Amino acid sequence: MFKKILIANRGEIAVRIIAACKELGIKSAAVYSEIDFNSMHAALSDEAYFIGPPAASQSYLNIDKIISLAKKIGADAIHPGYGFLSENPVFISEVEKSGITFIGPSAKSVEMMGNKTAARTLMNKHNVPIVPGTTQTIKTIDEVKEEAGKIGYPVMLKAAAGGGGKGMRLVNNPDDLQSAFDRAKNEALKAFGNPDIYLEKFIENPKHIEVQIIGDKFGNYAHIFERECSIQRRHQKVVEESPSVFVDENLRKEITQAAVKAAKACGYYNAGTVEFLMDKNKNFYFLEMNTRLQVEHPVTELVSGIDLVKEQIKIAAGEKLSFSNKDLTLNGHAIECRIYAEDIHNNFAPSTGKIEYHSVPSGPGIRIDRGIETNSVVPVYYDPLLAKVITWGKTRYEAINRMKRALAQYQILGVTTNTELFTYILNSNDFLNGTFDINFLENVLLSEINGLSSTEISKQTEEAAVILSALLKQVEMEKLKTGVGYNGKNKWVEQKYE
Amino acid sequence: MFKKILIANRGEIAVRIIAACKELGIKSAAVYSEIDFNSMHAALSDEAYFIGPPAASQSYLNIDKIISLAKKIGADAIHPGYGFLSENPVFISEVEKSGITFIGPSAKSVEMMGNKTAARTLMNKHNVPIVPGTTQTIKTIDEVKEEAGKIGYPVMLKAAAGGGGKGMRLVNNPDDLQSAFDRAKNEALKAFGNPDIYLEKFIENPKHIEVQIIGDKFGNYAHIFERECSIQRRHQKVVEESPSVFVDENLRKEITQAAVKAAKACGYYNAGTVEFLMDKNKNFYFLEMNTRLQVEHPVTELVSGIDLVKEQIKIAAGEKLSFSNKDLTLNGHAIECRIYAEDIHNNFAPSTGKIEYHSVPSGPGIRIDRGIETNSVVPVYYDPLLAKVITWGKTRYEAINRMKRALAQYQILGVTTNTELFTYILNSNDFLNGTFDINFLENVLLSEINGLSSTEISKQTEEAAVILSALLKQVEMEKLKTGVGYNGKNKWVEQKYE
Amino acid sequence: MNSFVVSLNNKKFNVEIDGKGNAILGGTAFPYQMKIISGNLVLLKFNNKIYKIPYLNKNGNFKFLIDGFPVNTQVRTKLQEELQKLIKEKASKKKGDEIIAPMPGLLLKVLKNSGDEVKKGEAVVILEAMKMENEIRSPIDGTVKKVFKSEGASIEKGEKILIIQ
Amino acid sequence: MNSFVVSLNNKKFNVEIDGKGNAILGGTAFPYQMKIISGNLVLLKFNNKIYKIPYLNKNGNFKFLIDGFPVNTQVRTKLQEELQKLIKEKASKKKGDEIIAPMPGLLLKVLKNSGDEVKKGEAVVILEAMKMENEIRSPIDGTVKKVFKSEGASIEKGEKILIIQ
Repeated sequence: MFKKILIANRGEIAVRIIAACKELGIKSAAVYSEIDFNSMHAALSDEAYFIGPPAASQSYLNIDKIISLAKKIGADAIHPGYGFLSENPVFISEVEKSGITFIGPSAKSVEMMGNKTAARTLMNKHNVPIVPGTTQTIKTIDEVKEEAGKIGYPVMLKAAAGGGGKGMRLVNNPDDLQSAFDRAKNEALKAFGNPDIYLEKFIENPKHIEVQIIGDKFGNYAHIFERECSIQRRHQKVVEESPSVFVDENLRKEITQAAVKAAKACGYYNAGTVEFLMDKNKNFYFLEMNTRLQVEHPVTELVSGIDLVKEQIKIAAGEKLSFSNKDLTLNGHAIECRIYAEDIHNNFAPSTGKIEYHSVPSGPGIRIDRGIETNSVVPVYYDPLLAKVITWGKTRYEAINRMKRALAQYQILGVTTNTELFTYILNSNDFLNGTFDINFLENVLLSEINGLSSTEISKQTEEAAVILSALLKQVEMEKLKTGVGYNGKNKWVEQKYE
Repeated sequence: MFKKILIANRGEIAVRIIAACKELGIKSAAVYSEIDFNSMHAALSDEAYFIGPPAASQSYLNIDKIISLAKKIGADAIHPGYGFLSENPVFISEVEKSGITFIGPSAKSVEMMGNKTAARTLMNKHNVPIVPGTTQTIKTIDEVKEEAGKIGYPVMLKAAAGGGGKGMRLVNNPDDLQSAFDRAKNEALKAFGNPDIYLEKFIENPKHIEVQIIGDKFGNYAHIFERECSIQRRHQKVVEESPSVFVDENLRKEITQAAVKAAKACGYYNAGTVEFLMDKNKNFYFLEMNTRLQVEHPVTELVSGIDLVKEQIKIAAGEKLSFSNKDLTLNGHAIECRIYAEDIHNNFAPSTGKIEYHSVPSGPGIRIDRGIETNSVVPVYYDPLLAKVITWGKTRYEAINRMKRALAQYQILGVTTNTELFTYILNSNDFLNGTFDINFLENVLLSEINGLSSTEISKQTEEAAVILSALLKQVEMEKLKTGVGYNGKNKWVEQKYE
Repeated sequence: MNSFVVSLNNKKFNVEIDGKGNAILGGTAFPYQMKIISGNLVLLKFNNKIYKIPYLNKNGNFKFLIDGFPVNTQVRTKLQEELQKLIKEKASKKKGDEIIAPMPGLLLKVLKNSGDEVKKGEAVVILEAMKMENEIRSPIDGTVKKVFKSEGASIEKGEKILIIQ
Repeated sequence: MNSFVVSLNNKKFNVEIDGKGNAILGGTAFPYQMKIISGNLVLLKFNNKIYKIPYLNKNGNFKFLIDGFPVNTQVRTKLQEELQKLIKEKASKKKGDEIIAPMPGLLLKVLKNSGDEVKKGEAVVILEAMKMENEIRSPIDGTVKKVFKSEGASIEKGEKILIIQ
């Protein structure tokens, strides 16, 4: 087993990986940028090393610095977390060249899944269903017309090197094809330096269903059930759960087997996720594979009992997968809400600053994965994910009720968070019935919420806030007058209770 | 279902019950004594009512006040938690007479289990094994001699009205019988106002194994596996776990069936616990029944997925038990450590004061049930239980490793806690091997620890503490000199990191 | 008896504190109890409920968290409120609106340049922060008078980016 | 260069702060970085580890929590340490020991009365607090000189209960 793991990440996922190291008795070494001197991950790890200025390009993304540090401190493995360098084949190759183990897949697996058309070709060859369309890039407008005619409108033009919605165009009829093709190519060139475009049938209002898979270096594979991740905004997941209410036992068998096929096709080891789109008739299509740990891995951990991060580490160290699918049972239901530093009433503008007060919910069925605490600083340089609230219940209904309780008790003061958004989601009929798709949050719920300029509050809450404002103002005035501070024997401060 | 539940308790268990109410959509009403105005349970409940001065006899134990308040505020049920009024048959009768539902068993069940000899007789009649001995009180020394001779030495003399080790004497041979009998009777009279004594065979170094049972008002019963609670100090449990490594599948079947028989024998409904002593040959003997929710109920919740408090409430409201034993599987392993405000280096003296800093551990497999947060006050008037750290693992080994991680990250500053004790327990061979019994903590481990006048710390920790002390002293001196506070631009405070 | 005017979600409330443990709001006297626990935590008992409320106070602008939700208020004494009205009347005669950076970030794009006409709600610049592109929109119809920053500039929170008249 | 004497678990350490980012302990210069985060939280980087340490400071008596464990120290400047030695020498000439309540509680039992002889470690009173009976023991061999409190009395932390000589 490894003696020391360098964690090339920050925030909640670095904290999560440190936990796994501690439980395995492995020394953890954190890296931190200048702004992260006061951060949870740096303080929780056994060792902490300064890595550079706040900008990620000069710190958490600096391949040379990270690898030479790992060598210097005698780390025998590097865990990349998610984001940053986690899916960078150059980084992976460099790590392995330096004699350090990368806790993740081979660079080759990552590359095989990185190019969209190549991945589609690979999946097609291995009988993993893909969205109908081309598996090659299409060069001329005539080709596009012919293929679109075969597939049937509406169709999607997509960038081969794509991601994040760039170089993507929906075309409803042949007349719009030429201009859409030109614009998509142009956008793809600008965004990715590569104008290649391919064609897919447009799947109307699909769900985003993904499967957690895991493989070791001996060719053993298992799936750990599916996750429902359709609650998204701008391709960013907001709420995830496992299992999906939309997936029954037979469909689960099919989709998880397809996912394992996908993993095998690219010779995958490590934990990974195969993402699918699922239409209303429960046809599912390969979307892409995430060749790393996912943000939403805790919901899978809660329903399976598997510690995915510890498994990742053991697999990287050359151990065999500690379980197979016949050992696993799907136990209850888990939901995750991602707490972002953003203002839902101000076009989701990110919020930065100091966490002045932080109090986490406790009690049955609640797990908090977090990178913040009181006095933490939320800087402008990185991802706005502050914490994840994950609840477990014997039923979905119980998990939802626990989530509502947890969110109402989670107090974060100092930056604006999106916590309020979840109460709208968790109380919506579409969410409760499981009838939501990937367009629900943006097209349905957010347009309703935009009618609210600010949080809707009850009359009693309003009254409490109004009265408290006046009382605190009065204390402030009193203090100015008398010079007595909050801890003094001021009559407003030390007022007797009952 | 109930509309409003009055919670006649405080601290972590009141907070736990509020959570259940919130998840069921029932209004919760807390009561608080003068010293508990600033308390978690009062602030988390939907309503909070002042109940009297700090002394429990005038607040949380005041039957008349509590019942008349419940009537006044329209509460249709009262949850007693554990301790305080939870096993007081007079209170239960009064509650039910007033037309309010008591969330617990009938007064009659509580009474049947309250008297030790009566309970022994009842168990014996229903084929639940009891410790060999008399089921009647013994009046004369001749009787005692005869019975002791039959049972075989060593024997225990015990108070029929007893509990807490009072009126209890171990006798190793006939010569000591007379004086032991006299002293035991005398002590029993003083402690309980009742000199009645009975006789039991002394079980050497037993384990304390208990079974969680639950019954509804329709005569349906289930057990929810066993708990291992042998880590005790002065009859107070310190660490609990489920399942017990000492109990195999067959023994589990036997002991849980005995527990269900015990519950049936007293016509029990509600969640309850049947406690057994188990000798090294795995013979088990009825010890007593706790006719209420236990402190250690979370370990059972974690391995079964059952929310015991919600079940209690539903059963009290007349619902049928939501599951039967064939629906339950024992999932993984759970351990609980009780965080008490006490000083293990000073004869376990209780510690009181203000919590100046409080930071809970987060991440996979950790549950915290707590009654404290930053700025909480730990008063002298009540039980010193501050919080419970409960961890789950797929294996006992994983649960233990998570507990170690959790405890190292749980920061409570302002009162002295027993947190350190757990690291000695969790690292001891007897604990790891499961070979401990109820005498392990007091007779073995504590005598080792008493050799330590204070916490054992590593050289690096020592150096850090020493250097930090000097640095903070220097800041203090600087501050005195310049009048610049912690937030000023003092060079020591704002010193640049790297 | 002290009188205050509290603004919350564009509504105004008159509150009087009678010095005897009552707050008078909308003609009703509400008994209350308050205890300040620390610099940013306060207990308020009101309507048989104890609220434990984290808060920030910046010159009478309060940010509260109640049951997990943010509630923002502004308080003035009666006198301050009158004064504010006068100031507002004067200010409304002045023209023009400044676009202030609502967060620190990188000025990715300047969409409207000096002399361009803009409609209310139209995006004028894009600011990158936390890996996200954020459109900053015009609060009024008007013409861009001056742009203070150029594309690629690092901007602090609160810095002036441009003026629209 | 400032010099301090730190006591920890009955051991004494000489520490010098050189004003250039080093703490000199046992002849070794340790580079450190420190940042005070709030009134009771401090960051110390030392030996490639960042310690986030909650602490209380009462006149140079520190209570730290390090990795979940309490560590208590006492710091004096070199000068204060010299002074302390002088005071101690004087004090050691004085006789007798006071029994001070280590916690608030109810005085349940007075086991030794005025004139009684006690051995070191022998229980002298029982104090009830938090539902527990706590024996308070004599720190010395001696005779009880005076008992200040009677059974049943409520006692505050730090109050004198009796004197043994």
